[in-house]
Amino acid sequence: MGESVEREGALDLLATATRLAASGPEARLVLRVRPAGVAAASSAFGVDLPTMPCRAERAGACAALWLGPDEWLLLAPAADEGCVAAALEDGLAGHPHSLVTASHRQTAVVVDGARAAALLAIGCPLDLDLAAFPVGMCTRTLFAKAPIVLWRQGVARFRIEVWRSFAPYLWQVLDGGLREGLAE
Amino acid sequence: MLLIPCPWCGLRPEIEFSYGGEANIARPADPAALTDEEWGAFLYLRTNPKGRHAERWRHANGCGRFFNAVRDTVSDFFETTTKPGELPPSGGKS
Amino acid sequence: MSEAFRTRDGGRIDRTRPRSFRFDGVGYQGLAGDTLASALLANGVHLVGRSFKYHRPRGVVAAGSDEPNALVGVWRDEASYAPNLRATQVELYEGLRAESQNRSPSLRFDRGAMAGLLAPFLPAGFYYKTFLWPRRAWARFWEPRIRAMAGLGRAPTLPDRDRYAQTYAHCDVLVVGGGPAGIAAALAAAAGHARVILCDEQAELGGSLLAETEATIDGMAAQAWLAEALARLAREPRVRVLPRTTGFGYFAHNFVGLAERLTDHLAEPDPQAPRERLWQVRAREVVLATGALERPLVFPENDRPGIMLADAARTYLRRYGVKPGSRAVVATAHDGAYRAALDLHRAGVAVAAVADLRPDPEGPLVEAARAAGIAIRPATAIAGTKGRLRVRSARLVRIGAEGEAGGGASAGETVGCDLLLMSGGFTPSVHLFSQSRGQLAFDPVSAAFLPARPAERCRSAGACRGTFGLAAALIEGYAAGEAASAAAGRGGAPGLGFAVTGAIDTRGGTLGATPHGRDAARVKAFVDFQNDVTAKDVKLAVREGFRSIEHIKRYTTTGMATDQGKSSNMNALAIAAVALGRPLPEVGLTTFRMPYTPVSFGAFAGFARGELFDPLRRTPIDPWAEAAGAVFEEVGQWRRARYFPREGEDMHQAVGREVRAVRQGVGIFDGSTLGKIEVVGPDAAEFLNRMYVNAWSKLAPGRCRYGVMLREDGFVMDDGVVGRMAPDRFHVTTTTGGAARVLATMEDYLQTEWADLDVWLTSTSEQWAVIALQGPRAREVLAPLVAGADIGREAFPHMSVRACRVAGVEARLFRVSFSGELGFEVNVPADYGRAVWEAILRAGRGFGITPYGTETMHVLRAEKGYIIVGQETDGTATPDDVGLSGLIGRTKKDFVGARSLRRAAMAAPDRKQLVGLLTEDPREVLQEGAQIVANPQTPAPVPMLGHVTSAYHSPTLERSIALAMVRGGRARIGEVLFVPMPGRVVKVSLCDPVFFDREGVRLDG
Amino acid sequence: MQRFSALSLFRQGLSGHRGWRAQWRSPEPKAAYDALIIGAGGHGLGTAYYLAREHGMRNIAVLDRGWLGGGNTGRNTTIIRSNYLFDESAALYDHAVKLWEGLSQTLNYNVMFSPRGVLMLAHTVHDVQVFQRHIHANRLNGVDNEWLSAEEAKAYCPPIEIGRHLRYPVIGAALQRRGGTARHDAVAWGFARAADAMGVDIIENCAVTAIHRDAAGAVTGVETTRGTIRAPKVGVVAAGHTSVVMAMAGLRMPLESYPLQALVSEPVKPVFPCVVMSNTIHAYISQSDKGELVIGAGTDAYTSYSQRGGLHISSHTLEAICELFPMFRRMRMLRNWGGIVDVTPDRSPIIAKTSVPGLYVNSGWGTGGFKATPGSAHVFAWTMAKDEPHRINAPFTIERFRDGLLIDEAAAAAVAH
Ligand SMILES: Cc1cc2nc3c(=O)[nH]c(=O)nc-3n(C[C@H](O)[C@H](O)[C@H](O)COP(=O)(O)OP(=O)(O)OC[C@H]3O[C@@H](n4cnc5c(N)ncnc54)[C@H](O)[C@@H]3O)c2cc1C
Ligand SMILES: NC(=O)c1ccc[n+]([C@@H]2O[C@H](COP(=O)([O-])OP(=O)(O)OC[C@H]3O[C@@H](n4cnc5c(N)ncnc54)[C@H](O)[C@@H]3O)[C@@H](O)[C@H]2O)c1
Ligand SMILES: Cc1cc2nc3c(=O)[nH]c(=O)nc-3n(C[C@H](O)[C@H](O)[C@H](O)COP(=O)(O)O)c2cc1C
Ligand SMILES: [Zn+2]
Repeated sequence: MGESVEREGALDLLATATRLAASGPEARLVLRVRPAGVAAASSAFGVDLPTMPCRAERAGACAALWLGPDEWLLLAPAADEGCVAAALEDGLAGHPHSLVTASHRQTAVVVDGARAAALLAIGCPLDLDLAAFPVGMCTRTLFAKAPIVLWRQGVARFRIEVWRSFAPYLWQVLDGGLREGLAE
Repeated sequence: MLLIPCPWCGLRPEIEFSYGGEANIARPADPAALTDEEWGAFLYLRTNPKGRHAERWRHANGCGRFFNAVRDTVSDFFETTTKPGELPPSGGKS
Repeated sequence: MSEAFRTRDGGRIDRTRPRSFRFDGVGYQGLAGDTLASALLANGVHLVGRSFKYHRPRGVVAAGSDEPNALVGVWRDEASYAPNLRATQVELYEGLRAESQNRSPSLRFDRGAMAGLLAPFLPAGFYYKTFLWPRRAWARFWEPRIRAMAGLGRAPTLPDRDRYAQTYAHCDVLVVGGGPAGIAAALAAAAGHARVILCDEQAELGGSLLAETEATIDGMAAQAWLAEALARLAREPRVRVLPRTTGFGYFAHNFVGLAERLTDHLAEPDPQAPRERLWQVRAREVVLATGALERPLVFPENDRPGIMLADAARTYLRRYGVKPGSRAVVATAHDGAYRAALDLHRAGVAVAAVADLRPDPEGPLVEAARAAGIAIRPATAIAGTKGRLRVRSARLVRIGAEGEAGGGASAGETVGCDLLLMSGGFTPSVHLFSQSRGQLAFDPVSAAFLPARPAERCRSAGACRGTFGLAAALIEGYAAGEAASAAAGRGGAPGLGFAVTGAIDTRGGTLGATPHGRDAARVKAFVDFQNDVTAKDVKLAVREGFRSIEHIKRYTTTGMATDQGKSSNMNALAIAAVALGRPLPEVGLTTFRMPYTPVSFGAFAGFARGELFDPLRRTPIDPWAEAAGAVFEEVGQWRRARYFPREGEDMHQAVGREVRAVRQGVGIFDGSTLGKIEVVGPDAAEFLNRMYVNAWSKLAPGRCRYGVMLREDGFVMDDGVVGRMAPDRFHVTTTTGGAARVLATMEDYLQTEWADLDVWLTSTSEQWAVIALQGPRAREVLAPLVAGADIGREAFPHMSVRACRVAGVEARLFRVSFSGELGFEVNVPADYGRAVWEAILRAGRGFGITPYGTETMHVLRAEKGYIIVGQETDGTATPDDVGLSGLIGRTKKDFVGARSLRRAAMAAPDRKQLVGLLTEDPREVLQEGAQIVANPQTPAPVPMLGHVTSAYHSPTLERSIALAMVRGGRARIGEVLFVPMPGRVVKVSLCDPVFFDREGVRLDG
Repeated sequence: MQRFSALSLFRQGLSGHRGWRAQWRSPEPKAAYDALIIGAGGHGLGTAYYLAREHGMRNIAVLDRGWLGGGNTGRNTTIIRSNYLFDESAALYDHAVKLWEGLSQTLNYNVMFSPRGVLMLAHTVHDVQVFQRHIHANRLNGVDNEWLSAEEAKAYCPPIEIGRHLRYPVIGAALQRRGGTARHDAVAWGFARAADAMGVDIIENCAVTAIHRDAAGAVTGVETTRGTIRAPKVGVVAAGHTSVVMAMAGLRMPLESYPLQALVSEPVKPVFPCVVMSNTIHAYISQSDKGELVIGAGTDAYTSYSQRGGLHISSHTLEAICELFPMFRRMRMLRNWGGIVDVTPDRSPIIAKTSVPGLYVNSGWGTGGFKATPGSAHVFAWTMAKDEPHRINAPFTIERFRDGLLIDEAAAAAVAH
């Protein structure tokens, strides 16, 4: 009993390519709460939960992504999963809510580089122009046939959250797009 | 691919949405009180109009919310979209 | 071969870069910058193809994508064979190989031309009138022959290796068409700092400017202006210019499809580079600047090689430096042809005559032609032409005051020529505008349909709007670009004027068949060249009662060829209008549809091929299964291990071994694909009460229950175990295939019917890896790995759930069974799935732990009579039908589907019900899907009582078993029925669907 | 009626085809008829034909808002088969196939019925179970349908790629040899001409705008863009527009109208010997006599009368086509179009009397009614003439939805092309 087992991510088996990177393990929590609980959740989590649609807030190593009017994806360092969850449950004690751990449900791919938006455009139907999709914007959307959460972290840096079983597909499409771009 | 105004997220491409059929068909509060005829109508009868259509969409690959819209089924242009609870211009229940 | 018809200088070809190529096996030389068509013409080759129906010899007619005749097959190797390409669009590269089509054995001697001899008996729609007898002759004899005659090129026979790319794009202003109007529009929008995409289907942008050698714009030669304008656009970071890119489809809400050709023009493309790219553009505003297409004239024998559009001839001369002949006759009703005549004349081509349909042509170009000594014949039409494989002469006849041509076969003057140019005027290219559902209006002055009321946010400019003058097109284009930019919320730069000199406005045009004075029933005056539709075919259709232009199109097939009637539709319409005796605008156009020109299937498919056709979803344990040699099956997008054969085992043997292992020892199974939904909130139980047939309120935390969910119409939709983790938290499982559907349905009810409930749904399907451990020794294997919970028989009975640690990892441990044995399902966070799996395997080594797959899982559950939704049920089964009415919460008033179950038909005694079947011969495994009847002797249609839903060899019972849905089945248990198979009948007896351990004692093990 | 034959074609050829007469008249509507049919698609025209021929009702008219055959009859992928699962459907569609087999001769119009075989591909274990169930049920119903291994399927249709490397490999197929295609336009025209010859008035450009009823609620006639027309019986056969027309009689229908697209490639020499359908990956393809590959796409997600659909729908279809037939990637789309299909909750049609006396409806054919044209018309004519359903269409009522007696081919087989 108590033998220790290793954690491995959905993308561990894939080779890395330039400008595509699989991000390491992270804590992910899906929080559902009505507007009355937002303030309490914000202070419990230490990040102001954005109430403006499709925006992400960051504080330190944590981030809160608006996914819906009563739905946030909370990101935190992997090691903090338990204490973050506990703090939120405490802080939200008076408010009906749902907090569900999804750390392993999805994984993240970071697309970084001058042509990041152009690369994403091969599968993402949204306008990724900086004016239409500014830094700090995040949303659920589709990448080709994979549902994703897309978050612009910098002018040329996007983070994609994707359910783990779709990750190889996403990766292959992006990788193919990269290679095509180089061949042209 | 239509461009659909989500009341929360703004104009977004159709493939992010799932269609929810005719709007304003509320599930009866007490189905047991309905005759077979009435229940059958609730389940299956649809207006299916040519022209203005009050309908439901869900921004399934976006904010995940259902909302109501009025669309012209001939031109496919949207007239309005409303959050649930907001009174749609057609005046019906949302 | 030498390029005998190449001019000494001029044109945009590169005379320093010769290109050799082969057409029908013969080697030729052309130049970089040529199209296949211009290179062939430079070599004096006019005969390039055969028509669709009569296999008539045909030559190049046009210079662009409107070409109806010069269709060729092009290939580098067989895998890259592409049929039906327009030679006018095929860019020449070193070593290009092309062949003509629809001919056998050769282009010059085509057996198919026999059809031409029979032509009098093959009018429009002849096939509807004959081949009726004998009855089977059509499909057996005639149809194959007609098919062999029809078709154009041949399809490729090997898989295409090329890649196809796709991208979405967004812009403020999309400009389709890069002629003067489109370029001006792009300049204006760029000046307003709009995001602009400008595309043109040709290799070079410029449109009509590419053949413009006289005009100046803002003091620069037109082509110099063009170069500068393009350079300016290239410097703009917010402007993207796409050559070789066709705007092919205009969809709702300003969504426009563009097809970009990337490598077809290269001699040695990089195999990694995509061949084509599909652009899906969402534009705030669209400017259409698609120009106009010249119309042929419809005169007798107007289809011989060497007969071409006047402006095309001019394009060949000016742009490609090719003289399309040595002695020309020009037939026209439009001033533009004079420009062509003059150009040819200056280039040394003899212009024998200009036959103008108009009684008194006038204007600067006419004067210039006259001054150049070109013979102009006003009020003159072409009554016929001669020449087998190339036009040899044309017969010119005068037209009388009534518009009728001088009669009699011998009347008129025969003029020898090897080139006949024709111009019936220009048809604005309103294809995309009309696709967008914009309304057209007929303009009697220009005798054209012009854009009238747009349906989308779009503007037309230039020749496509009937604005033909260069200066006017530039100004209009600029204004459109500016307005579009402003409408898109960008700046509108102040309007530019364009100073244009040397561009002469042209006028004129005619529609329909021209007079010829011959017996109309005997001459072939082609309207649609490719489909061999003649003026008399159109008239015949009208005579036969086809009054709608849509009927006429379909009966004659006019406009249905690969050029979609670009050059023919207006003429066909005019002929039909005359025959119908109705005004032309009233008869109207047929519907414009995408694509503007044909687009490769590959471009639509893009990267979605092979593995990327659809995401292949694998579980965290999948790599282990693969390494262990599992055989997989597809379940939705997932792949699941079906069984794990050992050396030399087939499925039957492997499954037998796996089943026995579970029944006698312990088996391990990857259940990770199961759908999981975390239902959380104070109203969670209430919500589930409404969604499921079961009652949940009394389910204690730490316990779980098998739930069934119906559609509102009362039929089973999904099932799965639901565990209560806490008073306000449920762990719901669904079938693998039903996961998304169940969650969507729950969201629908929750958000739109019961929005007041405090409960939320979160998909956790992929959060948890699920490892099922089943068999009498399961507890012994698992117990040492578990921390934080007592999983003993009493402390953790069947249908319990606990949060604990397994192999050091936080877990949700279920005590459930889908095998009928003592069973556990270990849910661990997915990243640990494989490690925990391997830890359990290690722990189980001493117990003979055996991995098993879905096939074994199916056998195990069938032995126990457990249903699979989608196999026992097919969307028409109620809970009672599958023996699950006991699950329905007795005290519940309502749940989704409850009301539907109360309808009389849902309780009818002869509904199909779940039963077990045993064959007489225990070795006989029934076929799933086989039907069950009472009397196999009845002739068809045999009344069927039901069907076999599942059938397996049961290793446990050492005999075959089956589940079936049978009418009134429960009441028939014990009866003998029959399963008729091809050529034999299998006797079966009906039994209880639970074959093994009916009392369920093993579950409590 | 002027007979069509090789001989008449030859004779006319000698005289420059001057002697052909109109295939149908263009009559002015009369004030009253014994029966009216709304919708001159194949089903409506066929209904008129059988009413005249089998029930002696000749004082009847078919009204259409546009040109006859311009609805879904003129825009479908022409797949004909009868290997449906449920007894009710098999009986209906096979009735039609039997009529197709002699239709050219019956109508004296070559509708080019071509039993080239319809191959339905199985890609998953579940597909195999479903297809086997169909095959067994069909056999007992006297409907041909046989199982082929993947290799046999490839031998029957060589362009199919069956390799294991496919994302969804072909693991077998069901083949109905009597299935095939027919020329869509010819079906409408052939019925129109034959009905016209028996005196049926076919009135084009005549949209029905209202349905008149008497005090007792019974139908008395219709209002049209060309005036009032009286009739004691009205049959609505308006496909995508059925809800709109039925609303004129105050009835709501269990129907929704969706855009359905199809497309053709440029014509090529014969390469494709049969019809291939794959419900799992959504590909439907055959080759027409003129050489185009005729390809059926999917419906859009939303209801619409726009007669066009989204680009992503055709792309999705062509992905599937390229996956199964990778040598067709270089083939090109020549034309794409849309129709409006009326879809019932169970994907089976409604051929029935209604609650309004004198009003009959034939609708809900959705994505798959072309194949049923002669059979549907035949039993609907019976229903209208006798005011009671024919044995074959008796189960296809509107009331089945109220009662839950669905004929759910969709649930049983995914789609119903
Ligand atoms: C793209 C596509 C592919 C298809 N593929 C197949 C296939 O492969 N196999 C198959 O079996 N089926 C197929 N179908 C379905 C098939 O086309 C239809 O089920 C069938 O043609 C319906 O015939 P119909 O005569 O009922 O309707 P239609 O041919 O649509 O006729 C209805 C007529 O009613 C008229 N009408 C409507 N409203 C009024 C009014 N108010 N007043 C007067 N007239 C009116 C319309 O103008 C129309 O002409 C397909 C359909 C589409 C759109
Ligand atoms: N009556 C006449 O004399 C006459 C007729 C036609 C053109 N013109 C000349 O044409 C000019 C008008 O300029 P314009 O810009 O309107 O037309 P244009 O013909 O110069 O340019 C149109 C351009 O659009 C492109 N195009 C068309 N459809 C397309 C599509 N679907 N996708 C991508 N590209 C497409 C063509 O390749 C072409 O380059 C004037 O200079 C005028 O002199 C005159
Ligand atoms: C089986 C079939 C084959 C067709 N073949 C062609 C064709 O070869 N060329 C063509 O232009 N259109 C073809 N069409 C499409 C019609 O031109 C037209 O698009 C269709 O009837 C719908 O009408 P609409 O586009 O006018 O709305 C075909 C249609 C069908 C149903
Ligand atoms: Zn949204």
